[in-house]
Amino acid sequence: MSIDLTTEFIKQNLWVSAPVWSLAAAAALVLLVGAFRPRSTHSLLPALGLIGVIVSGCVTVHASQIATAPLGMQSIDSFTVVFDLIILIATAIGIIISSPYVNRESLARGEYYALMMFSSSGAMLMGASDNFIMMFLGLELLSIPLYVLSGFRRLEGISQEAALKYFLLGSFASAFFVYGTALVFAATGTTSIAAALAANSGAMLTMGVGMVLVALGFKVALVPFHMWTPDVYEGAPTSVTAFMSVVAKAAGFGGLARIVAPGLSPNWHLLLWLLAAGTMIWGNLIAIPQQNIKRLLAYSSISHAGYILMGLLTLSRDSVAGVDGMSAVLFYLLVYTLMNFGAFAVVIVFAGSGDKAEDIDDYRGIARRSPLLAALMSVFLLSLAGIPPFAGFFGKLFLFSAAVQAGYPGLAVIAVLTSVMGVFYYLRVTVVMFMEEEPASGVADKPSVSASPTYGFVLGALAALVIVVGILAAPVLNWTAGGAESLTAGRPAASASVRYCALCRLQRFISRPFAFDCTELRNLRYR
Amino acid sequence: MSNTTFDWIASLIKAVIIFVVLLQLVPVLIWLERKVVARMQQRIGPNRVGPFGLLQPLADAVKLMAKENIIPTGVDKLVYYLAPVISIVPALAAFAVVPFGEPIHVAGRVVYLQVAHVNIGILYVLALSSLAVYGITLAGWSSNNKYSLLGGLRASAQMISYEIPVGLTVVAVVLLAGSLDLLDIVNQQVKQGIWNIGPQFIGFLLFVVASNAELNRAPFDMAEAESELVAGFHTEYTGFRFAMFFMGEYVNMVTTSALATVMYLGGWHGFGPDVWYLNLIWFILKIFAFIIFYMWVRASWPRIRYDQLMGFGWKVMIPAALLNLAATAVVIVVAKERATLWLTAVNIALFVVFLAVLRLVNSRQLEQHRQVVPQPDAVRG
Amino acid sequence: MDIYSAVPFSAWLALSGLLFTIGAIGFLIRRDPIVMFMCIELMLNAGNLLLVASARYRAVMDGQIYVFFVMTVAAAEVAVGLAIIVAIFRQRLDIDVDEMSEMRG
Amino acid sequence: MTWIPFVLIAAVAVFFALYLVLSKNAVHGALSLVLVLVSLAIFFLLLGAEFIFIVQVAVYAGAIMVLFLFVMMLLNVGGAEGPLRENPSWQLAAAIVLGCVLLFEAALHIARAGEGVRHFPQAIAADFGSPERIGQLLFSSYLLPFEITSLVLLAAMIGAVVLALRRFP
Repeated sequence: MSIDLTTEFIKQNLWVSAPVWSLAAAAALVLLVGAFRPRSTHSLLPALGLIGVIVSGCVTVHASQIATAPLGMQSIDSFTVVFDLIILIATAIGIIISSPYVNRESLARGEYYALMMFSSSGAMLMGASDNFIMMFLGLELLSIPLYVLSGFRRLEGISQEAALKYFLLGSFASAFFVYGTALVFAATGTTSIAAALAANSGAMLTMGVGMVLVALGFKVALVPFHMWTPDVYEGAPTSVTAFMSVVAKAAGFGGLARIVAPGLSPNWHLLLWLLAAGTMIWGNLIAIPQQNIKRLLAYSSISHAGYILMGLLTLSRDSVAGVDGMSAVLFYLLVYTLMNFGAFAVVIVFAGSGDKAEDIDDYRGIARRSPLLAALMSVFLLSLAGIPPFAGFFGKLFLFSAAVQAGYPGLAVIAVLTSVMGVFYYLRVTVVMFMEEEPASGVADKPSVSASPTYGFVLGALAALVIVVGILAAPVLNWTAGGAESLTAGRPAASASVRYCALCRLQRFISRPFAFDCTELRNLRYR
Repeated sequence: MSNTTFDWIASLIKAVIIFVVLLQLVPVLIWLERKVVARMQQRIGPNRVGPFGLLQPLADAVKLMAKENIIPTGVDKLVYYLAPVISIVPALAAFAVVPFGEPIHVAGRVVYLQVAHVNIGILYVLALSSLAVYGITLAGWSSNNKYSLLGGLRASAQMISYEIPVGLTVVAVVLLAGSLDLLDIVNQQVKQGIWNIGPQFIGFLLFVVASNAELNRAPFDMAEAESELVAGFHTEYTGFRFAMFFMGEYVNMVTTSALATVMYLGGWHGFGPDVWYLNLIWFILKIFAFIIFYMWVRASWPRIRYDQLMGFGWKVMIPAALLNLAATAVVIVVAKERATLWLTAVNIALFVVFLAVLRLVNSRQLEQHRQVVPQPDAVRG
Repeated sequence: MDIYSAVPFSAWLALSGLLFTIGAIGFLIRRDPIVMFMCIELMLNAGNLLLVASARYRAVMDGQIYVFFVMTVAAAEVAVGLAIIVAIFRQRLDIDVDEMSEMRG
Repeated sequence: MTWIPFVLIAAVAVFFALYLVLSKNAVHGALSLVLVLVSLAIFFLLLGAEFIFIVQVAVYAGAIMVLFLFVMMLLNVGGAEGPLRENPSWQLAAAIVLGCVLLFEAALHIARAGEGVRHFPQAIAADFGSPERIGQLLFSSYLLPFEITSLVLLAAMIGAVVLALRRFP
């Protein structure tokens, strides 16, 4: 065997990995500028990072048109592009939200943004990997910077505690991933995901896949494996928590999608079903008594993982339902990015310097002092709860209808019921903000909370997007459907050539007994 | 007698010879070091026991054996006993793959002049040398003594840091030879007409400095700095166990010198006819030249400070070794057959530039020093 | 080497499974973060053993490549993990997971 | 007879793995882990992975475990009075349950071993597992992961430095 280093091979390699290396190169640039330029220029670092993210987005789209040859490690199909763009959007929002926070808490800047971008490139890698080795490296490239970022407020015990817990449990999960993939390799003799799962050879493969699912379940915080989530979310710097809750989750689901896409054997459906149901129920149930807003959002993010897993479950069924489900999953990931970042940004603004005020009690009557912020927070929370006309509602609607479509009505019922549970605790915060009186002593020493111009802009934009994406869901859904299609491209299906039509499906869905009243949706144009 | 049996017996004989010779070299080297250092410091050195003090190491050995073995309270017994042994074994084992001559033919069979001919010999040496740190670290920890612990800590940090430049310089040599086999590395030097010290001069310098630090010898002997740590990791060791650390250090020195000879000085090749016993003599001569060089360094340099050591390792050695590796790779790819020539030229040019810069910096620092420090009145008159 | 041709693959599987299990149990019952971390290393090594053994029994080298990557990543993890532990130690001169109860768990 | 080396080395590995888990002394645990790693390294050599064997000794035993020892000595946590203590019972229960499940599954595999795997090694080329072959694979099929590794290491390096800094510049 000789080394095949032809120009074509190198070129393909370059373009296939372009999304990852472009973002990593931008991260390295940010790091170097942060290290070698004087402090006065450091306020430009987030701008530099943003430019890097935008360039990386352009490179990704461009690369997807050039790279053709599958190298068996990583693919750059339309799923990768859609997924990468969602991650890049999340990274951009993360950088913007972090920049005032990082200044306020005086964290090291160059390193902060660089690690964040490295983590994102790992996330992009996970969603693009065709090989277990690649996915393992993506998982680690995602996780290692996150371990560090959660301990970034190094002088505070709570942050370090979060870093240690996240690190130990994350590495534990990685060990499961390694052993699981080792079992898969032992059973099939290949590390390629598609080839290994196609082999379908009994107990060893089953156990291997199971352990891989455990590891990824850890990353996305599915219920038996969610123990780390609240502590880490509470302890990590809030901007990191926001980033982690979105990007790590999206990455885990990207990886899961790559594993589920070739079609898992039916044995897995029940297990995934149970995981999804358990996650939805438990996450929403435990969120109710939470007193700390970050812990509340942590449990809410667990429950959202359950909803997304429900969409993913449809992918394992057949390819038509899979396209439905997967496009709903991608849509939901995008929407979740917008609303979750929004909620966390408000938390950052309210908490004040040193992250003091993070209990729900601290939010009491805050609408009096800063009505606009309270209103924005309500928008994000109501969207998370899934109340129309916000985007969260449509995201959930698509997920639920995809689940019903794929033959999981029971799961959809559970999802609807747990969403109602969710409405309760999200509304509680809103009620506390608007209805309750501020504690008497607080009025004197608490000045009105006002957001910096950056936050004003970001929050306004996110709130607007949460509304706009909801109303104009059709083009977005079309876009995500394009991504979902490439994922199921290789699988046989009853009618794979029929492009998915959301409206038809919605109408069918509405005719079902437990339908929502969503007649206004009929007027929307889908494609 | 089958081939395998023959090989096993041959290996066994070679192993025993190497073992005995290496251990017998230790007293010789101790004597040599005391003598050489003494001469450099205008002293005479040992001269009481035997002619030229030659029997001094023997007397030392008898003294050490006869001494009481003290086991301080609170030591971790098992680790405390094991540490001296651990410090010798990797060095002895690493010597197993060092070739000291062309393969010779005995009774129609090929006999390699090394205990084991493995085709990844150089990696094997690297792997074992990375284990050498355990002896010192564990000795420091198990002694239940603050200073010993500090010595062990320093040793482990130092050895991990300096292993990187050693590895990187070795990789550059491997690139030139295109093989991990130590025999091939020697033969390639003969084939290219110039020993690797030419095309890898910078690498050679880096290797010598880094291996000196790996050996924990002055000026890098922070782990046992008498002035700060009262002898560091072996403070609590007495008698024979104490002697074993010395054996470890000297065997390590021989192994490192042999490795440097193989990698950079053309191994056993020298002037004159190419017969195995002459080759052996050349090989031993080169090793001793290296060892005396190490002694010379020890006599000439004061011990450097610990932060200087780590700073030097990470900020100078590693970047320089990386650059050397990258440059070597680029030249080999670009210049192909002429790589050796180009590398030699580039190395020597770089070295000259380096010396010039050093001189410039030095003179500038002197200048600044003169300006800052006011001349004493007495001198001004 | 041929002396292993009498050892069936299941023996390697059993050994690596046993080591993995010991590591996992150790992770769960020990409270010292460094020891927990070492248990994770043990689990990774169990995976490596399985990979190398199945690479040999199938005569496919991909398993060995995977081991190479696992080791690299393990080194990276160790650097970060030990840095976290050292950073915590500087804050509070005790690193026992049970005593980390600042947060309502 | 041919079982003897396997059984011996495996026994060493399992014994020291148990020692790591049960020992009260963290440094002894680390040393026993080194022994486990070395015995696995011997297995790697016997399984035709000579490059992996070298990396296992040089990187795992020689660098990673030294780092562990270094940190333990730095923090001085490995003393005779180790930090093992009574565990919350639910964790113990969970551990034992998990262990039983894993052991059960291992037993399942042994019973049904060989699905798709040949029971005994297949013939291999002479250079199987040699550095040359590994290098060729790394620079052809596995070029992408190899490059990504550099990113992982870079990120880890930055992270470790950030965490270890006494104060931000």
